[in-house]
Amino acid sequence: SSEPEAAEGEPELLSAGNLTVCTDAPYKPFEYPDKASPTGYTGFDMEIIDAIAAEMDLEVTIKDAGFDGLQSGASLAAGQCDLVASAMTITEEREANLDFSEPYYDSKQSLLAEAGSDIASIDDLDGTKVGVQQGTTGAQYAKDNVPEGAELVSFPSDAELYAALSSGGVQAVLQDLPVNLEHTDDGNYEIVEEYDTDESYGFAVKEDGSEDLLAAINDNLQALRDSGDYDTIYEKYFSTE
Amino acid sequence: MKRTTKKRLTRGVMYLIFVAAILALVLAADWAAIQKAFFNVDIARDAFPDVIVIAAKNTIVYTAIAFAGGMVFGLVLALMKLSPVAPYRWAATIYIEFFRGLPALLVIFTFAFAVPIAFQWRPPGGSAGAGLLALIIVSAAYIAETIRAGIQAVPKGQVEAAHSLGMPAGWTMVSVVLPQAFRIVIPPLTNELVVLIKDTSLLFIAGMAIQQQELTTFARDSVSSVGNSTPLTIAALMYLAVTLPLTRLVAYMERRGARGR
Amino acid sequence: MKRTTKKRLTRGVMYLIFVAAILALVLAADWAAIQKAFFNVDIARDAFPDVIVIAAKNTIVYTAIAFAGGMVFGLVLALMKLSPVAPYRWAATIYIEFFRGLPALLVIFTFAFAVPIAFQWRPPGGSAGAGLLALIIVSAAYIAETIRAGIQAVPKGQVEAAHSLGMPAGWTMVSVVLPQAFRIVIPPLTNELVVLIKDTSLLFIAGMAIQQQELTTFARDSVSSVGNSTPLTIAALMYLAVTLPLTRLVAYMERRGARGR
Amino acid sequence: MTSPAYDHAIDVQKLHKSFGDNEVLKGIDFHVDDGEVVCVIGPSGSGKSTLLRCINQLEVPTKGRVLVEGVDMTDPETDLNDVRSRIGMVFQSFNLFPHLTVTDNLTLAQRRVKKRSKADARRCALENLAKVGLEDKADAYPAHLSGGQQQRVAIARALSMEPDLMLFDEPTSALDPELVGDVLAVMKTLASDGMTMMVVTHEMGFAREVGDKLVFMDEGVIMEEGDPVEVLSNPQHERTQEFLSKVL
Amino acid sequence: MTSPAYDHAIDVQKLHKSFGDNEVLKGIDFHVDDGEVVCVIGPSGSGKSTLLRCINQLEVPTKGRVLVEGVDMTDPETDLNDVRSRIGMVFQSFNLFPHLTVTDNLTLAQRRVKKRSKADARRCALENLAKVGLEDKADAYPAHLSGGQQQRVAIARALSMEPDLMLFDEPTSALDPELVGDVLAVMKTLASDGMTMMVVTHEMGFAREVGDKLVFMDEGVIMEEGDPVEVLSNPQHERTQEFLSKVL
Ligand SMILES: Nc1ncnc2c1ncn2[C@@H]1O[C@H](COP(=O)(O)OP(=O)(O)OP(=O)(O)O)[C@@H](O)[C@H]1O
Ligand SMILES: Nc1ncnc2c1ncn2[C@@H]1O[C@H](COP(=O)(O)OP(=O)(O)OP(=O)(O)O)[C@@H](O)[C@H]1O
Ligand SMILES: NC(=O)CC[C@H](N)C(=O)O
Ligand SMILES: [Mg+2]
Ligand SMILES: [Mg+2]
Repeated sequence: SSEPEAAEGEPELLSAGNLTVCTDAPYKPFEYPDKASPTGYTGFDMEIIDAIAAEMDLEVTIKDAGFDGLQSGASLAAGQCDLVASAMTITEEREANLDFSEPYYDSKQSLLAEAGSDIASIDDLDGTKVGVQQGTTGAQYAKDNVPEGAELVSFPSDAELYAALSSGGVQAVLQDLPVNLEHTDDGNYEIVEEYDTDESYGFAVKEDGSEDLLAAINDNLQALRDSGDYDTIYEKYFSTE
Repeated sequence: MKRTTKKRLTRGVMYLIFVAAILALVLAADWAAIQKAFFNVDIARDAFPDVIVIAAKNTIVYTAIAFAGGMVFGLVLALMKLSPVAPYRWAATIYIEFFRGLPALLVIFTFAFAVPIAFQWRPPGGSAGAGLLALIIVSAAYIAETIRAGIQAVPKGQVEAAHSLGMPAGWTMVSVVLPQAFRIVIPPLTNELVVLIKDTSLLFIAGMAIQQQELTTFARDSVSSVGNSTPLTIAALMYLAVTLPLTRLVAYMERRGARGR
Repeated sequence: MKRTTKKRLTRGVMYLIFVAAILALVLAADWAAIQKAFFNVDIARDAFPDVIVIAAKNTIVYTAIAFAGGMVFGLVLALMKLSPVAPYRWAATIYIEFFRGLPALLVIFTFAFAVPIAFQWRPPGGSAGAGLLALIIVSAAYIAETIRAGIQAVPKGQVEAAHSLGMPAGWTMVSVVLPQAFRIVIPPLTNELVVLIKDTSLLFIAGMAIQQQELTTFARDSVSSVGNSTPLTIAALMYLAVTLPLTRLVAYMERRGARGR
Repeated sequence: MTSPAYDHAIDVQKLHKSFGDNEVLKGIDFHVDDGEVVCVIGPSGSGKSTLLRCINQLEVPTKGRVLVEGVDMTDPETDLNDVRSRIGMVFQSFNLFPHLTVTDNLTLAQRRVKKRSKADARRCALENLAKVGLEDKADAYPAHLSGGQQQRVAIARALSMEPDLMLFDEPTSALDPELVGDVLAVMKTLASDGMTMMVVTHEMGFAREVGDKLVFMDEGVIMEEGDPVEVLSNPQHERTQEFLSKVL
Repeated sequence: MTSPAYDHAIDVQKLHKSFGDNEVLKGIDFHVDDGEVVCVIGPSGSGKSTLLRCINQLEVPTKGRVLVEGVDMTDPETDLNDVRSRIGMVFQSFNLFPHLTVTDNLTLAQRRVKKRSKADARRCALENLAKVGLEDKADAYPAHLSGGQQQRVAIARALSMEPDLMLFDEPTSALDPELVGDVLAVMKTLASDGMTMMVVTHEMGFAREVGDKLVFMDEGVIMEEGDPVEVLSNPQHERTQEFLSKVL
C-alpha cells in the first residue's frame, strides 16, 4: 500500500524535525539500553534507524513501549510515535492496522531451555510451562504448535521472559532466534530447536497519513543497502565467524 | 440586594453554566467515533463469555486469595504490634512500614523474578503464584494496620469495665474487645478489599497464561487483538459492578456507625 | 497459678519463639547469594547518578504534577459535591464513584491509547502526558472525597456560631470553615500523596522515553540489562526514603490531632 | 433608650417546627419585651433549643412567624445577617473558633460584618473581655482555656457585636460545677445592665433570682409561664410539678 | 455477717500515683469499713477518679499499699481477678457492653468468672434488674436505653457479681437532671441494705443524706474528712470552704 511517488512531500511528524520511534526494549540484539548512545538505546534496529534518520536530517527520540500496543497499531494510532522499530515481523493481521516498510531482516523462531534439560524439542513441552512474549509471532507459533499439556505463560517483554526462565517460573522460552541466542552466552541455556517460520521484520507506520514517511524510510533503507552501510551494521551484530 | 433575590440569581447562573457545559460536551464530542471505539456491540458480544468465565472469575479468585491470605497474616501482625513483647512490636512495625511504603508493582516484580533467583525457591503456582504472594504480603501490611486501629478504637472503658468484673485479659479480648473491633473494622476492611480488586490488575507483570488473565490484562490483550477499545469499556463496567456496591455499602455502614454512637 | 509467675512464663515462651524464628531465618537463608543478588556494590555504583537525576527526579516530578492537578480539580469537585445545586452534586458524585472504582492502570491505559484514538486528540506531553492526565483524573476523585469529608468534619456549631454573629455564608466558609477543614485534611492528603508516589510506577504502561523513566521502570529495566536485582533494592530504598518520613509525619499529626480535641 | 418602633423585642407567633415526621414545636406563642429576662426550662427533648434556634433562624420554622424587634425573620426578603448581628447567641458547647486567638474570635465578625477597622475592633474586644474578667487571656487560644473561661469568651464575642438581645442555650451545662458560678455572675451583670435575655437553663437558682419570667416547655408546647418564684414554688400544671420535683 | 478476718473493707496506705512527671496522688491514707458509705468530693483534677481506680488496680499505684478485705492489691502474687470480682465498680460513662443485650451484659462475667450455668446467671441477672427497676428491659440493647437506665443496668451488672463493696465514680454526672433521681434512689436502697460503698459525687444532697463519712480531696491529698453534715455545714479548711461556696 505504499506510494513511492509521494516521496518528495515533507513527511508529517509528531514534532517537527524529530522522528519519534517506539520500540520494546530490551530486545537484544535489536534494541537495548546503552548509555553511550545519544538516544539511550542501541542495537541493530536502532543503528539502522539512526542511519536512516541521519539521511533524512532528523533527530531520533526512542520511546520504550509494550510490544503488544506496538504490533496492534494502537501506539501509532494513539499518536505516541511516528514509527515502530521493534524487530516486528511483517504479518497479514498486522498489515490490517498499520503499514510496513520493506523487510530489513529475516528471522526464525526458536526454543530456549536449560542446558542439559529433558527438553530437546517442542514435543517435550508436555506438562511444562512455556514462556512467550505477549502479542508476538513466537506466542502465535507456540499456540499453534505446542502439545496440549503445555501451558503458555505470556509476559509483557523479553526482560520478564528471561527472568522467569532463570527463576524457574517457566521451563522453556519460545522466542525469535537472535534474541534467544543472546541468552545462551553464559552456557546455562541452549537453543534446543529452531523453527523456520520464514518471517521478516519491517518498520511500521500508522495506516493513514504516514505515506510520505513510509516512502522516505523505504528510499533511505534502500540507499543504506546500496551504500554497504547496511552490511556493516549487520556484520556488527550478526557476524558468524 | 435581598437574600432571596440574590440566591435566585446565583442559582440561575450556576444552572446556566451547568447546562452550557453539558451542551458543549455533547456538541464537541464525536459521538459516532466514541460509540464505534468504546461501545461496539459486535466486539462486545465476542468478548463474552471469556470476559466472565476467565477474566472476571480470575479477578475475583485472585482478590479472594489475596484477601484471605492478607487477613490471616494481617491479624497475626496486628496482634504482634499490640503485643507486650517488644521485639514482636518492632518486627511488626518494620514489616508494616516497609511494605506500605513500596509500590505493589515493585513488590510483585521482586517476588516474581528476584526472590526466586536469590533464594533458590519458587512460590507454588509459578510466577502468578509469586505475584499473588506479593499481593498477600502487601495487603497484610495494610490489613494489620486496619485491625490494630480497630482494636484500639474500642473505648478503654470497655476493657476497664470487664476487668472490674474480674474478667481476665484473654476473655476480655475475646468476649468484649474483638466483637466490637470487628464491627469497627468492617468498613475499612471492605475498602481494603476494593483496593485489592484493583491491584490484581498489576499481576500481569509476573506473567500469565491465557487462562490466568484477569480483567485488565484481558482487556488490554483484547484491545490489541481486535484494535478497538470496547473491551476496556466492558472491563471497566465489570470492575464497577463489583466495586460500586462495595463502596456504597461502606458509606452506608459508616453513616450508620456514626449515628449509632 | 499466680499472676506474675504465669506472666513470666508466657513472656519467656514468646521470647524463645522470636529468637528461634530469627535464628531459623539467619541459618536458612543463603546470605552470600542474597547479597550478590540484592546488594551488589559495583552494580549499585553503576546505577548512580541516573537513578537520582533521572528516575527519582521523574518520580517526584510526576507526583508533584499529579498532586497539584488533583488538588485543583479535586477542590472543584468537592465544592460541587457540597453545592446546593443538585446537578453539580450528581455530576461530582458520578465522577468520584466512577474513578474510585477503577484500577489506575486501566485508566492510564485508556487515556494513553483509547482516548487519543477515539477523540483524535492527544494530551500535551505525548503518552507520558496522557498517563499523567489519567493520574490527575484518578487522584482528583480521591482528593475530592478527602476535602469534602474535611469540610464536613468541621463541627456544625462553628458555622452556626458564625451565622449567629451575622456572618454571611461566603465569609463563614473562608474565615471559619476552610481554615479548620484544611488542618483536618492535611493527614489524609499526605496519605494521598504517598499513594500517588507509588502510583507513578504505573505510568510505564503509557510508554516512555529513557529520560522519562521513573523509579520502578528504571529498576525493572536495569534488572534485565545487568541481570542482577540490586537496582530493585536501590529503587525500594528511594521510595522508602520519601514515603516513610511522610507516613510517620501523618501518624504524628493524627496523634497530635486526636489529643488536641 | 428611645421608645422602640415595635411591640416586643421577640415575638413568636404560632410557631411550628418539624424534623421529618417529628413535630418538635407544636404552636408556640410568646414574647419577650425590651430589657426582660426570660428563662426557659423543661425536660430534655422538649424543644427548648429548637425554639431558641428558630428565633435567629438557625432552624427554619415549618409554620408561624418570629418577629425580632418588629422584623419578620421568616420573610424571605429580610436581610437575615443584619438582624442576626443584633442578636447575641451563646451555645452550650461554646463554639469558639479554635483556630483563632481569643481576640481574633472577638474581632472577626466585627471586621467582616460591621466593617470596623482593626484597631476599633480590637478596642471593643478588649472592653468586652474586661467585662467578663478575661482581659489577660486576649492572646490565648481557646484550647488553653477552661470551659468556664471559654464560655465567658463566647459571651464576650456575642457582646462585641453590641447586640440588642441575647439568647443563651444551657450556657453552663457543659461546665464543671465549680466553673458554673463565674459564668452565671457574668450573666447576672448583663441582666442588671438591662440586656434583653432569653435563657434556656437548668439553673433554677438563676431563674429565680434573675428571671422576670419563667417558661416551662414540654413536648413542644409551653405548659406554663409566669413569675419564676411563683412557678417554681407553686407550679400549676401537673407536668411542671413532676418535672420540678425531679430537678429541685 | 460473721466477723471479718480483716480490719477494714478498704485500707489505703500512703498511696502515691504519678502519670509521668505529674504526681496526681500525693500520699493518701484512709479506710472504709464494712457497711460504711464514704463520699468523696473535690474539684476537677484533684485525683478522685485516680484514687478509686487505684483501689481495684485499674491504675497501678506508684507507691503505697491498698488492702481490700485484707488482701494486698499491690502484691504481684495476688490473684487480682478474684478480688476484683468482689468489688463492684460503676463508671461515669456507664461502660455497658454495646454489642450485648442487657441480660448478656449481666451474665457475661458471671459465666466466665464465676462459671455459673446459663440458667443460674440469668436468674441472678433478672433479680438484679428487678432491684434497679428494669426487669422489662432484659432483652434491650444498651443503645436503646436512656442514660439513667443505662447507669442502672451498670449497677445491676456490678451487683450480679455479688460484690462485697461498690465503687462509684460520679455515677450521675453524665445524666440529664431529671434522670439523676432514679439512679440515686437505687444507690440509696443499696446503702440502706448495708452495702459498703465509696462514692465520688457532686451530689451534695446524697452525700449529706446517705454518707457516713465525707472526704474532701484537693490536688492529690485528702484535705478534710468527717461527718458529711458537719463538713458541709462547717468546713474547717479554707480550700474546702472555697470549693463548697462555689458548688452549693
Ligand atoms: N437537626 C435535627 N434533626 C432532627 N431532629 C432534631 C434536630 N434537632 C433536634 N431534633 C429533635 O427535636 C427534639 C427537641 O430537641 P431540642 O434539642 O430542641 O430539645 P431540648 O429541649 O433543647 O433538649 P435538651 O435539654 O436535651 O437540649 C428532640 O427530639 C430532638 O431529637
Ligand atoms: N491516664 C492518665 N494519664 C495521664 N494523666 C492522667 C491520667 N488519668 C488522669 N490523669 C491526670 O490526673 C489528674 C487527676 O485526674 P482524675 O481523673 O483523678 O481527677 P478527678 O478528681 O477525677 O477529676 P474529675 O472531677 O474531672 O473527674 C488530672 O490532672 C489528669 O489530667
Ligand atoms: N519485539 C518483539 O518481541 C518481536 C517479536 C516478533 N518478531 C514479532 O514480531 O512478533
Ligand atoms: Mg437543648
Ligand atoms: Mg473523675
